[in-house]
Amino acid sequence: MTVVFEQSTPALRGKIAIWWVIASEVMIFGGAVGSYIMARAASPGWSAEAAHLSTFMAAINTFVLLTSSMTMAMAFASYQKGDQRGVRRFLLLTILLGLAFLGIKAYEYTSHIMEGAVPWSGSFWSFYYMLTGLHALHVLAGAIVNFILFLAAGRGLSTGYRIEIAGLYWHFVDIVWIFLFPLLYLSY
Amino acid sequence: MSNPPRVAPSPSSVAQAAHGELGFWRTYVFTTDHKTIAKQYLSLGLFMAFVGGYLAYVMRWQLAFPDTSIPGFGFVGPETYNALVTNHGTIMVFFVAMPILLGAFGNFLIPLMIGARDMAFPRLNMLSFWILAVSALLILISFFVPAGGASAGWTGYAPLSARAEYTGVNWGINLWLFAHALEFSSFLIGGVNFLTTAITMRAPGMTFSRLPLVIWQLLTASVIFLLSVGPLIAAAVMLLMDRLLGTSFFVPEGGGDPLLWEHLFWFFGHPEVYVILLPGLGAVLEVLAVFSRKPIFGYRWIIYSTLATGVLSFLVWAHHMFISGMDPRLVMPFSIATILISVPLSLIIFSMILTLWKGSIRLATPMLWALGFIAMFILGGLTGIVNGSAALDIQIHGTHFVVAHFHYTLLSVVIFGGFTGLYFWFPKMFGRMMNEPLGKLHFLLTLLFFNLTFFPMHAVGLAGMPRRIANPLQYEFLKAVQPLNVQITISAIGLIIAQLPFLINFAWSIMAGRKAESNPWEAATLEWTAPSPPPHGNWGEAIPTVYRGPYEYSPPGVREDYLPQDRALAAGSAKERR
Amino acid sequence: MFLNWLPENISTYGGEIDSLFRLIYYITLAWFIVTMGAMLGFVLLFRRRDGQRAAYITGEKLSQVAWLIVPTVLVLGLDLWIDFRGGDAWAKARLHVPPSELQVQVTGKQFNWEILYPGPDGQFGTADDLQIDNELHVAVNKVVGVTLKSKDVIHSLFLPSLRLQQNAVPGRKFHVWFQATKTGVFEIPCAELCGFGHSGMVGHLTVHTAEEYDKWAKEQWPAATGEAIPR
Amino acid sequence: MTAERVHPNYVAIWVWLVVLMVAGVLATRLPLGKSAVNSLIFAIAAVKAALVALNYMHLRSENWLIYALAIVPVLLVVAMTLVLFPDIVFHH
Repeated sequence: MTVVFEQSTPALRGKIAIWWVIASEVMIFGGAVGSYIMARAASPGWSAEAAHLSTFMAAINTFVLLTSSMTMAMAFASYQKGDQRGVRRFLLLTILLGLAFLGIKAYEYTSHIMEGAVPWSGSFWSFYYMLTGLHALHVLAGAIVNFILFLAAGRGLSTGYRIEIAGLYWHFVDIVWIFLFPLLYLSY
Repeated sequence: MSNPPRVAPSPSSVAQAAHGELGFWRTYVFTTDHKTIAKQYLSLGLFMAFVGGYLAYVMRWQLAFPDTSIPGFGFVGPETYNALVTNHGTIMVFFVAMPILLGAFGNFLIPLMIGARDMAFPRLNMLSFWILAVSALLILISFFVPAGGASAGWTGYAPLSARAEYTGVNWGINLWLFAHALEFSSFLIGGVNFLTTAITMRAPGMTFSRLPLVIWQLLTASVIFLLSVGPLIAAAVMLLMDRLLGTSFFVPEGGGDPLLWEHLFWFFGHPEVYVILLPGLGAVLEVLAVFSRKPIFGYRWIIYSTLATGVLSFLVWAHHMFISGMDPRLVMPFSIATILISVPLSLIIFSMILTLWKGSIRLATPMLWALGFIAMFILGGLTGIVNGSAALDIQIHGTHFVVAHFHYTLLSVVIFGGFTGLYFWFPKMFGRMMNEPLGKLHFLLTLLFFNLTFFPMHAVGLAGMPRRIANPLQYEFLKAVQPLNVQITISAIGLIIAQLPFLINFAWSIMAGRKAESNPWEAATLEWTAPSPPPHGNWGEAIPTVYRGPYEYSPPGVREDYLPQDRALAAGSAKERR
Repeated sequence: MFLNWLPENISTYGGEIDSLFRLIYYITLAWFIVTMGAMLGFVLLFRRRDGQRAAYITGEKLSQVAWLIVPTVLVLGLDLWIDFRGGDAWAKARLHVPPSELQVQVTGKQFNWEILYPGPDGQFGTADDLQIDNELHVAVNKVVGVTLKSKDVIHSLFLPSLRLQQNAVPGRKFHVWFQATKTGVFEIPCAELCGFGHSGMVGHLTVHTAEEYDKWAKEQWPAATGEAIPR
Repeated sequence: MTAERVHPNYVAIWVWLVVLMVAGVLATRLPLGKSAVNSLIFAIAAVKAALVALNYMHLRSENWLIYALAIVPVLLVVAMTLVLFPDIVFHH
């Protein structure tokens, strides 16, 4: 038994807690994605619907989210170096990239809806809106957490280990998108 | 293993303990003290138990004397009956069993038994209780919206639950789904908190192999919950979209699949049974050791069995679906796995019984409840084999036999396991002793009426009476079992009345019971080293250091018949275990 | 004492299910008596007495663990026995479907069983199909193939006397079968909550003798000749 | 506990991620069969996820408990989906 963390630090507690949260989030997204895969495998003809999506937009969004993961990791690295200005700068970048992701997503939603593709227009669209919507809510939550940390850093408070915990969550949301991108946009 | 030195309390906990005066709101309502939060869970659970019990009373009356005016309710139409069935199940499982067994016991016991001053995240702990409270409120409100409460069964099978026109209930089911979402997030946060606390905040010397079994079982229950609820959360989002946006995830006309809901529901629904069961088993194990003054027989084996039960619980969910139209080739593997789950659980039962062997047994109230639990749980487990066998399930699926079975397992865990824990830890929780004669009376009446209520249900079910029908007199072939239905109803009312001695005892003891010492049962685990009731921060200057396993009762070479986990012994005076 | 509560079995594979029930009943009854006997016996034998200490038995030594392992292995053995017997019964009732001699299609809908007979030509979807709500007529000792569908929500076709139950799921089609060995009229409750009319959603199965069945069929399809009774 | 950690080169990882992303998009243009393309793009996604988890989430330097928390739910979800396949996908 190596997991004997008697009288542990708050950093360790936070890290273990967020990993438990991620584990249960994997089950949530796993259930949703599993249902999607099964529904899609059960009935053919979804590729035609999926072709209405813009791979270009989604690729840009993927790029945005991947970059935001890097800036988040760098914010943590700055914290480790004791570079408070770096923490603020990279956190701000991460938040802006997250918002950019949501903006592009909102633009995509609008254009689908203009074309008449709404959540109840068929199984593919139901799953599309459900999966991306669930993910977008997670991005929003992560951006809010990052914003709170940014405000704390702005007032000269130490963001401390919390930045690592927020980062773990942010990277997890990124990983979810890494799978949603091919699942919804690329595969046929 | 070397014993680490005593560790000074962390600054934050000292600061907390020093906050003598927090004011009414911070002390009793928005508190971060794990013990007060445990009491909040307990009160919520007890309150909801009476709501659920009232629903059960109305249902039973309707089944015994169909379409008569029910005292205290009035006439029950078929729509109302469906709402009663649905909410009775939902309330009893999610708002009684989980808050009491996981919420109250987990919050109270985990920090006290591992030697921590509070949970790892006290404010999150408060949040998870208040989310649950809002969720319970939503369920209560859902009865009073137009068209009444949710009426698609506690399992909410789609498409009945997916379109308002099938039930005629619109906001009742929406609120019911929202309540579930909140309930799940509450226990997700709670489970993360439990696990983090137990992994990172154990007292010096408290290794995993010295943890009390109830902690092992609470933790296993939390893991099972965290890993099983996700797919159902996803499914609930989809069902809500089906209802609110008109999508067709589970509606076949739009390309959806009703069986998918059943699978995702039971992928959570079955592990949930073990989420409720394990804490109850744990409380009983603690009590058995204390009142027979013996170590638990085969401590390690119980841990292995608990973990095996946890793993197996993920492999059996489709036994709820043998006749649902699932692939018949999948049926036998699930049936075999289901029956195999009896192996680790019987090992635990054998260990419980062997713990009594050559003990020095004192039949105090908690011990009576523990023994009652073993008896009832054996019965429920054995009828589970009948249900788990796929071929027999063809006949008894969806009948009152199943109802009898899960009341013998789940309700016996809540009643017998819950009262075992409550009577046992009451002195620690409230600092006073409960009245013994009243407790024994409560036990005897409950045992009697519990069996008079649920035992005949097996027979009614074998005769073929389906669950969830509102009026058995509409069926010729059920005329023969109607006298049994009447008997069950009268006994069920008796079971509810049998809780009166408890209510009196509970209220009276909290206010005027005999003051409890810190260790009234002479138990060896850490919670009994704190004062009764423990103050904010649990221990005074320093937290205890642990030197041995939790069940050192009647060890040779010691004058008393127990050796607390935190008592340091001079080298050589008695052997130390592990 | 439970065995008498099962309704009289009138199906060919029902006997298998009933004997499986008896097997499990006796095994579990024996376990219940043994474990409860041990528990109550120990409680009586080892009550607290003054000046007597409990024995310090941790149950960790191999000789002690045997007391846990041996009964558990016994449980495992009995489990497997039940599993194998259960597998046979399941296979007989569900997997090995004999060719049907009579065909019907049962469709559940809120809150009726729509029963569709293929008519003299034995084919569904032809002009001589006949639909009767809630009345299922079959001949004794004939293998009846039932195609089960649902129009709206999940229903469950339950025939307690025939040891037959199967959910009807919208969007899917299931095939079940039975062979009744006795004549009579039996109720068909719906066993899955299906809405406010769930209670009282009940059909009737009439098992005729061969002659009576022919007579019934003639009344339904007067144009058909005697040889073309639905097969 | 966190101070002495030598962290990986975050920018290099990012470059890899972007390259893999472009590769994934281009893979759909390859003249291959449907299942070959699908396997390819999901393999690329898995590599990307592993890169993020191992480097940005520092899974590389974690102990077994965190590893288990990352892996067990994934296995569980995959197993659940596979068990459901006969029922949801292959039924007729």
